Order: sequence, then structure tokens, then C-alpha cells
Amino acid sequence: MKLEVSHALDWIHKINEKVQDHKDELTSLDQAIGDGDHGINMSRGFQEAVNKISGEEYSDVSEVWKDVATTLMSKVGGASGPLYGTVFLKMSTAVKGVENVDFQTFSSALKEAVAGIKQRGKAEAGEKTMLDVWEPLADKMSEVQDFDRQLILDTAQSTMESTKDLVATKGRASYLKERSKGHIDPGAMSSYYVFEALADCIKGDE
Amino acid sequence: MKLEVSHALDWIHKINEKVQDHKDELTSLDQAIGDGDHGINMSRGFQEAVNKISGEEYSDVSEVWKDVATTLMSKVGGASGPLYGTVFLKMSTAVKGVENVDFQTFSSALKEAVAGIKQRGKAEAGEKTMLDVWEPLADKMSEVQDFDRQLILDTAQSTMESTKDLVATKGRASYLKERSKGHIDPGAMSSYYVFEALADCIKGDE
Amino acid sequence: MEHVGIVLVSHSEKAAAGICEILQQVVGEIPVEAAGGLEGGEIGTNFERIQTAIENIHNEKGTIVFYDIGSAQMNAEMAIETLGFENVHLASAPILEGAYLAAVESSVGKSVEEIFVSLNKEFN
Amino acid sequence: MEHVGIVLVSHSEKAAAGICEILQQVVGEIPVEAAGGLEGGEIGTNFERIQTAIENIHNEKGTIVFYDIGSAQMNAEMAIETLGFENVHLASAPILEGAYLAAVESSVGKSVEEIFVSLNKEFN
Ligand SMILES: Nc1ncnc2c1ncn2[C@@H]1O[C@H](COP(=O)(O)OP(=O)(O)O)[C@@H](O)[C@H]1O
Ligand SMILES: Nc1ncnc2c1ncn2[C@@H]1O[C@H](COP(=O)(O)OP(=O)(O)O)[C@@H](O)[C@H]1O
Ligand SMILES: [Mg+2]
Ligand SMILES: [Mg+2]
Ligand SMILES: [Mg+2]
Ligand SMILES: [Mg+2]
Repeated sequence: MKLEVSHALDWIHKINEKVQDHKDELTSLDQAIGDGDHGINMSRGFQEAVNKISGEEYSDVSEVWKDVATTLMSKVGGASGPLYGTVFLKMSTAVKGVENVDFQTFSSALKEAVAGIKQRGKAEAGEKTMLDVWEPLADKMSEVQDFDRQLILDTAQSTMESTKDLVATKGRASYLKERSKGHIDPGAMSSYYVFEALADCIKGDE
Repeated sequence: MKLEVSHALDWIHKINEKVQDHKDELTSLDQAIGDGDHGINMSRGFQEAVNKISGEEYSDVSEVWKDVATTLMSKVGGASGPLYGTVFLKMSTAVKGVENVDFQTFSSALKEAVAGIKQRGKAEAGEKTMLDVWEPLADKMSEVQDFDRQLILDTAQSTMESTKDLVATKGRASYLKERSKGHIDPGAMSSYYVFEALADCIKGDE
Repeated sequence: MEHVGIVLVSHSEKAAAGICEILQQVVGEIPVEAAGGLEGGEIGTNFERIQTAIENIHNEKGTIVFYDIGSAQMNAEMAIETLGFENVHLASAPILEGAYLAAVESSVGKSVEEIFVSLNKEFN
Repeated sequence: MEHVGIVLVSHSEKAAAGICEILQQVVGEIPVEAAGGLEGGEIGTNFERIQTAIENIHNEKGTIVFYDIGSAQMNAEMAIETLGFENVHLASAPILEGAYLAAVESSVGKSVEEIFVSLNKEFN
């Protein structure tokens, strides 16, 4: 399938719905190992992103993601702001000028997003961050030929859950060291919703 | 001569007069190598000290200095607050219970004050601070048998002036390193006025 | 459970209050007190404010006092000595970053000694 | 004479403003800008505020950006990269103590490089 502007817009709307619905869950995960604002940060950021894209006309996917990126950067307020901002900025750049954003293009855009998280967060896999969802997911996508709803859902879920047993070494949770074990990383959880939303978007097209 | 309560009160009044008269001078010395508040700090502190002692009845010198000490500590606001506070607190303790504060007692109280500055400021001689006036002055006093107005004035003046060529290694001026050379230390200058005031107090009694 | 208290001695009332609000957002319930500035919002440190802050939050778990620059250290030392409480300690770590680390550790029930080990590891 | 500018990126608007007022008291005339908190006084760091602060004070002598914790660093890096000005640098020293040292040195005309030498000596 091909990723249209309508998909890109729908994805952000769906992420926003999920983030609003799970605001308290994200906040309580962040209360356990962070500063308890991830729900607030994400709900503010994606609400603003939706507001932004709702007022514009788009002719390509790249422009949608660019607006989302700059909105998240300036409105989120926590670490997840520059990180999700970078994700959408890198994806925007990766698909810039591409007329048909096919699965291959999308999949390599995801790889760019992962590189962006690593660079911006100075993070590596296994540090109990959102990267622990994004990296395996991008890897899995590069192994297949087209969008696979179930693969996206399964990978996002298992990687998100696997952050539970990790010890945080990045971000605020790293101050807790061993005590960060036993809790899912809030950024991994919100990343799960990002991919769940993606799976929802492509549902009708499969 | 003997140091009476009236001398002790008079000393603080005279210090206050000098500090008020030279407020701008102290401030501009501190502007050159510090943060420009020494005049304000000293004038506020000694005005409050005068207010405090003016409302009390004293039967011994120790009590006067104790009230001055606690007032300076809480009202000055800069490094000179705890330092001058310590000076008067140590002198207060040194003369506590002593009925006749003779020159010997006063002179050893000065030594205690110097020890207090060193301990509180973690300072040594030669670091371009008020200690560079207090230490040689206390040393000189311990070599003579009675108050000697001219000796006090001369020692205070020459030691104060000698701070001009020193490089600061304590307090805010230390950030300027070599550039602190060529300016008299503000705390040395205010210390000069403290001793000038002392000389004035004992003038009539010589 | 009691928690190690944290006192913030800054030359600026606003800076102390601001650092305090950062710690409170992260850790919520632990005892943190700001002792910043002089009366009237002027720049400086006030011995009495420091004493009051320590008195307000000190408990059996102990208290760690952070300070910013210059005279803040001397005034904080004087306040600690004058109060004569047990288990009140001055930390020479950066005021914001050090207090942040200490607040997180205090919130999970660490002792004064454990917090100092972490502070020394991080900042010395 | 132009002076190296200093930008303070803190999670708290109050903390950034407070540190700013400490620096201004000491050094008076040098360019210092606070970029603290989110709109409405909430805790966080705001990319746009950081950009605006850098834009406001940047000059030929250069600018040093200090940040407090976590996301402040990422947002500051993004702001610097996005603006693409020359001679804007992020310092990893403690925000209050580092900016204080930098302000004193900037006030006596030191360059960005000289200030970084001092920061590294003092804090690394
Ligand atoms: N350096 C980093 N690299 C990658 N991800 C990070 C980093 N720091 C934080 N995160 C992610 O951000 C999430 C926290 O986001 P949020 O609570 O919104 O910001 P903050 O930590 O500033 O309060 C963490 O759960 C983690 O997934
Ligand atoms: N550590 C120290 N030991 C001894 N004297 C000091 C010390 N720090 C500062 N001083 C003295 O205090 C004076 C500055 O006082 P003031 O300007 O009132 O305080 P601040 O430096 O906090 O603004 C200096 O000129 C110096 O004489
Ligand atoms: Mg958070
Ligand atoms: Mg946060
Ligand atoms: Mg001063
Ligand atoms: Mg001062």
C-alpha cells in the first residue's frame, strides 16, 4: 500500500486519541520511575499537533510530519518533546520530495527516526527508553515487504513490555538505577500507542 | 585603659557613621573586583546594629558584641555578614564574664576574631581579604602594652593599602584572578574604617 | 516513612524557589525548603532564613543543605552550627543538579550517608 | 566592546530568572537571557523560548548556553542546531555555578574559548 496525506493526518489524530485516553496511565508510569508528567506532556503535545494540522491544507506527507515535529518540539516540554519531535522531523526529511510514499520509503524513514532518537538522546538499545520500542520495530519493518498490521502490533507490544525488566540508564529514571526495574518505561508505552495508532490507520487498506 | 560598655557602644556608632559616609567608595571597590554590594551590605548591617543596640541596656561589653554579631549575621547578606558576625561573636565570647576588659583582654579577643575569620572564610593571609588587615593588626596589638591610637591607624592603613597588589584567591574577586590586582579589597577597606573608628573611640581616653 | 530533608540556600529568592519547584515536581512528597535572597527580594543570603528553613524540615532522617556561591556557604555553615541539630550536613555539590539527585534518592528512602556517596560519585 | 552572551535553560521559569538576576547583580552589563519553564509557569523546557533567548543576545563574541537537567539539554541542542548561528555552544557545567563563572569572565572580555577552558578546569 501507499501512504497518503490522509493516512498521515489520520495517524496523528489516532495517536492523539490514544494519548488522551491513556493520559493517566502514562502519568502513573512516569510517576513510578520519572517525574510524573509524561501523560501531561504527550496529551498537550499531540493535542497541539492535531490543532495545528487541522488548520492546514497539505499536499504531501512530508509537510504534515514537519508541522507535527515543530509542534511537538515546542509544546511537549519534557524529554519526549525533542525526541518525538526528532522522530517526525527525520521522517519528514526522509520522505521529502517523494511523490509516492510506499512501504519501502516509510520503512527507511523509520530507520532515520531511530537514528534521530539515538543521536538526540545519546541513547542505545537496552537503556529502558522509547528507543527499545522504536529500534526493534524499525528493524522488523525492514525485513518485510509491506505493512503488516499484526506484526506492528505484536512487535510494539512485546518490546514495550520488555522494558519492564530493564534498568534505566538514560533520562530521569536513571537516577533510580536498580529501582527502575519492574516498571514499563513511559516513553516505551507511549511509543506503543504510536504504533497501535499506525496499525489502526492502515487497517482499512490491507 | 579599660574598655567600658560606653566604648563598645561608641565603637559601633562610629563604625556605622564611617560606613554610611563611605558607602559609595566601598561599593565602587566591590564593583571593580566583586559584585558591587559591599557598601550596601555594610551600611545596611551596621545601621541595623546601631538600631539594635540603641534599644537595649547593657551591663557588659560581651552582650553588646553579641547583639552586634547576630544582627550583622542576619542583616548584611553578603560574605561580610558571616565574617564580621564571626568577628564580633568571637570577641564577645572572649570577653564573656570578664569584668574589666583591659587592653590585654581586648588584644586576645582580637586574636580570637582573626581565628574566626580564618575558620569561617577558610582564608589565609595574602589572599586579598579583610584578613589581610585583621591579622597583622591583631599581631601588632599583641606586641604592645596598651591602646596606641597611632599604631592602630598606621597598621590599618598600610595593611589595607597592601591588599592592592595582591591577587584574590577567596570570595568573588577570586574569579578575576590576575585582574583583581591593582584594586584595594573592599573588605580590607571596610576593616580599615572599623579600626579607624576604634582609634577615634579611644582618642579621648589616651 | 520519613525522608531526608533538603534545604536550598541561594543568593536569589527566585532561584531557590524555582529549584524547589523542580524538585517538588519530580519527587512530590519529600521535605524541601527554599532559603533564598534577602528581605525585599534583594540578592544575598540570610542567616535567619536558613535557620528557619532547616528548623521547618529537619527530621530524624537528617537534612542536607545545598548552597550556591560565596557567602551562601558561610551563612549556611553558621546556621547549621548555631542550631546545633544532629545530622544536618552541608553539601558542596552544584545546587540545582546536586539537590535534584538528592531529592530523587531521598524520595526512595535513602539515608544521608547514601546520598552523600552518590553526590561524591557524581560531582567530585 | 561586545561580550559573550549567556543563555540559561532551566525547567523552571523562576529558577532561570533567579539565576539570571544573580549574574546581573555581579556583572551588570553582559548579555544574559533566561529561557525557563513552559507557558503558564509549568515545569519543562520550551524549544521556542530557547531559540528566542539565543536570538535576543547572540552577537559576534558568541553565546554559551547552560541547561539544567534531562530534556533541557536535548531542547537546547535542537534550538542551537535549528538556528544554525555560528559560535553558539552548549556547556555541560552546573547551570548556576557554571553560568556565574562564565558571566564573570565574559564581563572582563574573555572569549568563548577562554571561558570553556575555565569551565573545564573548574567542573570537569
Ligand atoms: N536520553 C533519552 N534517550 C531516549 N529516550 C529518552 C531519553 N530521555 C528520556 N527518554 C524517554 O522519554 C520518556 C520520558 O518523557 P517525559 O516524561 O515526557 O519527559 P521528562 O523525562 O523530561 O519528564 C522516558 O520514558 C524515555 O522513554
Ligand atoms: N572566604 C573569605 N575569607 C575572608 N574574607 C572574605 C572571604 N570572602 C569574602 N571576604 C571578604 O568579604 C568582602 C566582600 O564582602 P561583600 O561584598 O559584603 O560580600 P559578597 O562578596 O558576598 O558580595 C571581600 O572584599 C573580602 O574582604
Ligand atoms: Mg517525565
Ligand atoms: Mg518532565
Ligand atoms: Mg560584594
Ligand atoms: Mg554580594
